[in-house]
Amino acid sequence: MAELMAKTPLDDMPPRGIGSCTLEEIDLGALTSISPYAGAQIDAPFKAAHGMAWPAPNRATGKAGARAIWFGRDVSLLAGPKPDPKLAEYAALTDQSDAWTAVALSGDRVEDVLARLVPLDLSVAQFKRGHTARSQIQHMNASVTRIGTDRFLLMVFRSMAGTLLHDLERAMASVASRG
Amino acid sequence: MRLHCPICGERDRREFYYQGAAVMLERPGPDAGAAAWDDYLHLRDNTAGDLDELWSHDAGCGAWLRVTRNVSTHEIKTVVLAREIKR
Amino acid sequence: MRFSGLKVLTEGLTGNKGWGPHWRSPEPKSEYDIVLIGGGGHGLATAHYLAKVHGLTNVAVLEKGYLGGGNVGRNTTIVRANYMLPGNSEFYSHSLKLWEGLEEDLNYNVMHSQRGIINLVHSDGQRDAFVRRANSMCGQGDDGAILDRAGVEKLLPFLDFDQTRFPIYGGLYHRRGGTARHDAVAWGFARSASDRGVDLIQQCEVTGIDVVNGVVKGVQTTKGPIRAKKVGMIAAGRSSQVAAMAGLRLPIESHVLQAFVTEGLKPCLDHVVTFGMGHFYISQSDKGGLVFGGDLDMYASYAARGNLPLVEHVAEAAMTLMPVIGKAKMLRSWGGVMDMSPDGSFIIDKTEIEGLFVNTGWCYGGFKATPASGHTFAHLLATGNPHPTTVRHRLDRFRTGRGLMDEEATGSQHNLH
Amino acid sequence: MRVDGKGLIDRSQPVTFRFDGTAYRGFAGDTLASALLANDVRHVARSFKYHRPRGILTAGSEEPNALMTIGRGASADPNVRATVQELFEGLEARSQNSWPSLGFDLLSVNDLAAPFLGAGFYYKTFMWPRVFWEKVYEPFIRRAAGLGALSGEQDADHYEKAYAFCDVLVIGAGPAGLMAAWTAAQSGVRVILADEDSRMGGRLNAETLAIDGASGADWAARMVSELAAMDNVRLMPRTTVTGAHDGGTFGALERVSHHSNGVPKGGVKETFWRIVAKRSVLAAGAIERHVAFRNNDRPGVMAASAVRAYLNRFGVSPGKAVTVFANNDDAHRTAMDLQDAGVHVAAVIDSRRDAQAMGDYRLMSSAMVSDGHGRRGLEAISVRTASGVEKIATDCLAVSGGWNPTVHMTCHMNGRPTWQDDIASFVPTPGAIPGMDTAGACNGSFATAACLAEGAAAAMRSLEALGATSTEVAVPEADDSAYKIEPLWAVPGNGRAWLDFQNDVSVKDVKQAAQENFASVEHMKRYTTQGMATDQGKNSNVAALAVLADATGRGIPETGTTTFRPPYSPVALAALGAGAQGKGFAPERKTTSHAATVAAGAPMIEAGLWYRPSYYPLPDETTWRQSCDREVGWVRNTVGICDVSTLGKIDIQGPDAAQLLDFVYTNMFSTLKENRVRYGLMLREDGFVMDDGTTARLGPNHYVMTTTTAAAGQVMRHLEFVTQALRPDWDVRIMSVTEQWAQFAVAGPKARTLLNGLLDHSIDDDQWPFMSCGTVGVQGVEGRLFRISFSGEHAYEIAVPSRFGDSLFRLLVARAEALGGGAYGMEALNVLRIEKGFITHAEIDGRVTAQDIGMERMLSKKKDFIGATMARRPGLTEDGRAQLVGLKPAGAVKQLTAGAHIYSDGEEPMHEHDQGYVTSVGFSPTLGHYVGLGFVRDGLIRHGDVLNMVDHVRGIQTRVELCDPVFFDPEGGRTRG
Repeated sequence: MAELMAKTPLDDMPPRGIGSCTLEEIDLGALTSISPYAGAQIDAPFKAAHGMAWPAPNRATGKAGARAIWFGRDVSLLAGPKPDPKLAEYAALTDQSDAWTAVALSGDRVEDVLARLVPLDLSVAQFKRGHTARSQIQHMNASVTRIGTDRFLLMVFRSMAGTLLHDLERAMASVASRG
Repeated sequence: MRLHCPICGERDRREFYYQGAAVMLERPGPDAGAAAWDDYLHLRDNTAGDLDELWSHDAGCGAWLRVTRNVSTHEIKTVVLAREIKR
Repeated sequence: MRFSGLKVLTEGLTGNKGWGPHWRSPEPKSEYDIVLIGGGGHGLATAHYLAKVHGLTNVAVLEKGYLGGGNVGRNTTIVRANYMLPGNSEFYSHSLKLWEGLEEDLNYNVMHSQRGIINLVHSDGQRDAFVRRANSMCGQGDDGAILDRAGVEKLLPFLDFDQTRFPIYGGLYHRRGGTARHDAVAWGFARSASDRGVDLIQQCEVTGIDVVNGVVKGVQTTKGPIRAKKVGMIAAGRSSQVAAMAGLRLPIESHVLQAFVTEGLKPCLDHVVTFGMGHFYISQSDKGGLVFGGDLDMYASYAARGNLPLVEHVAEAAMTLMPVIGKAKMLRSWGGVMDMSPDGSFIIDKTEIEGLFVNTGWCYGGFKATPASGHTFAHLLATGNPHPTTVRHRLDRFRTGRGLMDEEATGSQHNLH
Repeated sequence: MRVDGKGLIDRSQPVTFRFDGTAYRGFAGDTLASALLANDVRHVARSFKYHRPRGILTAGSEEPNALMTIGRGASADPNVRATVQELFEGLEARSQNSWPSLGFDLLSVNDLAAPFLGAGFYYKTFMWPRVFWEKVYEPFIRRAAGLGALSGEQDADHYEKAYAFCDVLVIGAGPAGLMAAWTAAQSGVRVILADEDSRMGGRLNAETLAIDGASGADWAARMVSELAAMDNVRLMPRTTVTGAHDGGTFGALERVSHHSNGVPKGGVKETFWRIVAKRSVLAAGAIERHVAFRNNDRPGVMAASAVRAYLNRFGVSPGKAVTVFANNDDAHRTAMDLQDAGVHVAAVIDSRRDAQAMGDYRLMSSAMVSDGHGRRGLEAISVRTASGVEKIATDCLAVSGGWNPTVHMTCHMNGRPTWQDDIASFVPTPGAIPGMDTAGACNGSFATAACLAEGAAAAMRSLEALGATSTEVAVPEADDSAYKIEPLWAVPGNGRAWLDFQNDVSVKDVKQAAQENFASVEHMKRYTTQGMATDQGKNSNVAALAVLADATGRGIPETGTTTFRPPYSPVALAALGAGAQGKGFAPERKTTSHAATVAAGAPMIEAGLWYRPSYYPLPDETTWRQSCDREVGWVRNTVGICDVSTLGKIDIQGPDAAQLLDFVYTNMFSTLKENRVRYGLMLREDGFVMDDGTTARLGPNHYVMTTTTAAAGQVMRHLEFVTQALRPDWDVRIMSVTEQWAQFAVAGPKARTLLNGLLDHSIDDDQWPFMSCGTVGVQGVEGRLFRISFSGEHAYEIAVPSRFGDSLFRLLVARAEALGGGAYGMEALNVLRIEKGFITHAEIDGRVTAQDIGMERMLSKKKDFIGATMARRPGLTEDGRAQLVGLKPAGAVKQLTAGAHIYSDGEEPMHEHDQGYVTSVGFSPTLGHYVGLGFVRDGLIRHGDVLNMVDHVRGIQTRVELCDPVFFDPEGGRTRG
């Protein structure tokens, strides 16, 4: 019998370029929300297990392939490796690998594109590489992380992948038209 | 309107959900009596000045907040995490 | 002075010099049988019916600003009787009937226009709920009809039936619903009450309510103390402050509701249309402006002004439902302060203080209630008993749970109604 | 007419355009208004009420008269002010509010009937007979009213919204604004400078004043280019800041492509900005006011400052023999500039006794214009002096009643402006908008030197407040002449002297309002409609206030002010609502089976933001009922597959997880064994039912809760509230996993057969009894299996990570089809659950109690829980409440309808006999008749009663029997078997 076939939220959409910006679906690997229990000191065990710092609020640590992204009040998202099971002693671990649409938006006018959708000051002086925020993209709750000088990681619920694509493409086209 | 979330920083009102007066933090016991429960759920001072109220940073970190805000000027005085109040 | 077309003609021919004041501006007397705190639409209507129905004219209406300066002067002018639940159903039916005779009653053209209201339906579940509501209306003797999509298309062909985010399955059509000229309602009641002998006192703020041994004795005002046998609190937007002067706490939270009007346009919308999924409703005034609004800003406020997220949300609802109005330009926005009650329905009742009565909690539905609110409050003030259409609208219903009328079914959170 | 050697237009770039079908020529840099004036087109519009001919009054966004429709078809844009519309090649403009033509307008008859149509006339008539209001009077009024018309087509242009952030927002780029922006920018803080005009500089572009020896326009251009070169400065021309809101948030409308013919692909017409600024400087200038006199609205009567603007900026003289009427020195510049440009100035009429001529023109002091002559264009004026009335031929009268500071934005947060006697106008009240400083003319300081100095000073205050290092900047040399004014609001005399041009409000109307005791300014405004036109009284409110003050014997400040509300100038709904047209209003949520379901031809319906299939039609089926009946049959007889991923799923972990569940559910969950599922009922704190669902215990401290689709968000927020606000001492963590799992119901007698062979290990009743759950392997993928049923059949819900959802759904459906079943949709799901008496939010609609739905026994008496106390209120527990019942047709008509009401048998189906209502119905193919659920007064003890069901709106009436809500398999053997 046929095995179950995996499908990404945007169905392996090839990268799309509009104007000077490019939008690509990215595979972050396993996603695990890690929510430390009351009084748990997770910093050291997390660092020991995954080789990166437990992120402070509004910050992301690690690099491509293995990141820890602050993801809300008392919760961070481990993206890449599966979590060390020992961390369950310190925190509630929940598999979120399939719950999110993740895209990277890059290009020299990426801030202009996001200014059309995100109610945050994302200028590089205010929102540097390694900064992350829980906020909105248009009407969707979202996670926004700067992962490069002109590159952002954007995440919304998996079921909203189509709307994310629609909203981003529209903003990209509008910025491109301004020349 | 912009609220200063103690976790996320200053954010637009559109990221927040509004619940009402912060009396909702003081849940009476099951036998507190009809008057206490009426006070808790229904009756409000509803003053036109500073009001303690509950907001949730729904589209942000998810924290419930107690906000002290002047309801005539909309000036926000303080914002604290709701969970810090009962601890 | 009786108003008529002939009077307009004769005055026009003689230089319009004969028009007298619409109402007197008396100084307050030291004592009245009844003092009403609040000269808004409901207070003025109460005064009119006290005088007309009950023959009580030793009455004063005390207004801290100008007559009709509260929510009756800042609303979206919709008049309807399309409620579902017992209590509200009877009351709003009663109110609509009063509207239908109001111009003759007041000798004042309030431009009540029964252009029809259509509540759009976007799902099967919503249709079932609207059918239940329409059947309540019919059972009450009012009109209510369910339209299918084609029926809506016939009346409102300019809606976006193909692309809109929440497709239009049909609608609840209330033919006798419509609009009225809001300011004229206040002025018409004021003129009638004043003509019948009620003293309307503007720029007179009540600063205290005198209560002795649980009995009301009168009020303190910026124009001096006034004794009264009965006092009616009918000051929407300031209800809690007024009640606090008598040591009462009300089950009310004050919230801001914004409304908007566009520049004048040639007629393009005959009906009142409401779009539940988007919290949006719209009509076109006789001057040509599109008058529309949405939900509360959702936070407590006495500021009578709102913020952009709600403005944008309302405009977004307009654009998904009827992009045909995209180039209509918003001219003005304003905000009213709403007395939000825990079940979304109003309160007309005695208080625990003898002689002190309360009329509050209209949420954002007070305009259409204006005549019946005045009529039933006058009945209560005059007779001591609730009018048959307001027996459920008790002040203590939240404590007892008896007779709750939660039309929005959102429970005790004030701002969700 | 065009004047040689003047203006900032580009005469090398001629532009052709059309107005009312006639072709004209202008130049790049013209506005539509300046180009029309250059072509001597004076009559451009009709007024709102009396349809009087009107010309261009101003040169700015405050224009009340020259409103036009620009463009054609779906792009036709009504009520555009010709004074701000930049000219472009091929522009098409049409006049409005006239029929059949601008020149000959039938409704101008209204003007003749004016004695009968004064202030508030309609409140006094049109009352008889009553039906005539809707049928006759009102339609006529509506047709006569209104200005432009919408195209009637769906808007095809793109609009957008965006956010911007800065330290200092400077509103207005005249001398004060430029100086403020420049000063602030020197310190390195982030500055946004926004101006509604396409060319920054404000009045400097319209005047001949010098700054540091250079022309004002040149100085402005130099400042703009210097600012443009700075990284920390963002210039936003063509951008009107429309409103000041809480927290330093401003709305601003950028007209991105109104000035060009054709928008680039993907491009936008307008952008509505939300600008967040730590500080702001309002430098919005001032608006010149008119003077009321008889026929002061003739085309050719203009604001004196507008005449200068047309001359100096556009190289146009609006007349060949211009007269000036003023009460202040400033207006005399008009005469001087015109003379310098070689235009004949017929006279300057100044109402002041001590007026001095500033040049070589005829000055008539202590004089007033008392009438304007020439219906469709000014031909002459009457001037009243001490020696009598003199008629002077003129085709353009430039009027100045003084200047009103543009205080509007300082009123947006309930601030009221302050009267300042020496300028006879209102100025901003300091602190009216938190964080805002005001500078220049909007502050009542009209001299250029003062504007520059105040701009710099306001910026310095902003920098100080920001804690930024500031450097003193040199304020350039500029004109510092005094503004000498003696108030003149209305010239005494007979005839109609206009205040609000667009709404046709005259001095008489205001006086009549006062006479009728509409003495409060708000009453006067509402009674006369003064100030309620599209200019919101920018041109006329102060004068109207002065007339009212005079009529009521009060001073102006005592009479009051009116409230200025956002937006400062009108904003298209398409801009405010940008992005929402079509599907953009709310996100679309699609499950993993969406593609396969749509491919199968299933109509999709909205469930909140989600899409779910209504039914899956087969080729030979023509009605939804056929499909629904078949799908129900599949589940009852073989096996059906349904995507249930939209239900909320919440992961709950931690030492206090059980405690939390016991607190939010009415029944116990701490006693639930691992790998078992329990149905739970959740109340709101007011004692009414909030939601229901099943919760599974996956481990000692680990549960997964299921909510209904509708209440998923509400329940999640509720749990966060309980854990953060009420019981922060509990150690429990909550996480939504709705999106992580694709979950499908597999229901029917062959459900287990279907699963065995699909699962890595087969299952049986012993290991997997009813209400069990656990981890399973699904084709090598770790999934979850729950033996629960919403159909009353032997059923499971199987969940896999969402990436496999599409694949698993196709696999399940294929296997079901092989067994004689298949996928089923919401219609069948609904019938199946009604047959079993299972409730949804159609029943638990927010107004019902646990008792009402027969679940009183689920209210644990052993613990406190949310809603426990208020559920015991007498009104929630007393007899007489409507309670859940099953409904069966018992009369000749066999159909039940949802939403119908139930009345006492044998009584009129009217309100007083109302017994209840029907919430859900379906045709049960299993039972061969309609089944329904509903609520009937004391229904729990009335099974067997026969009542009357009436659906007034659908015209259906039938007798119904009340019964137990469980119609099918009441013992539940099929579920467990």
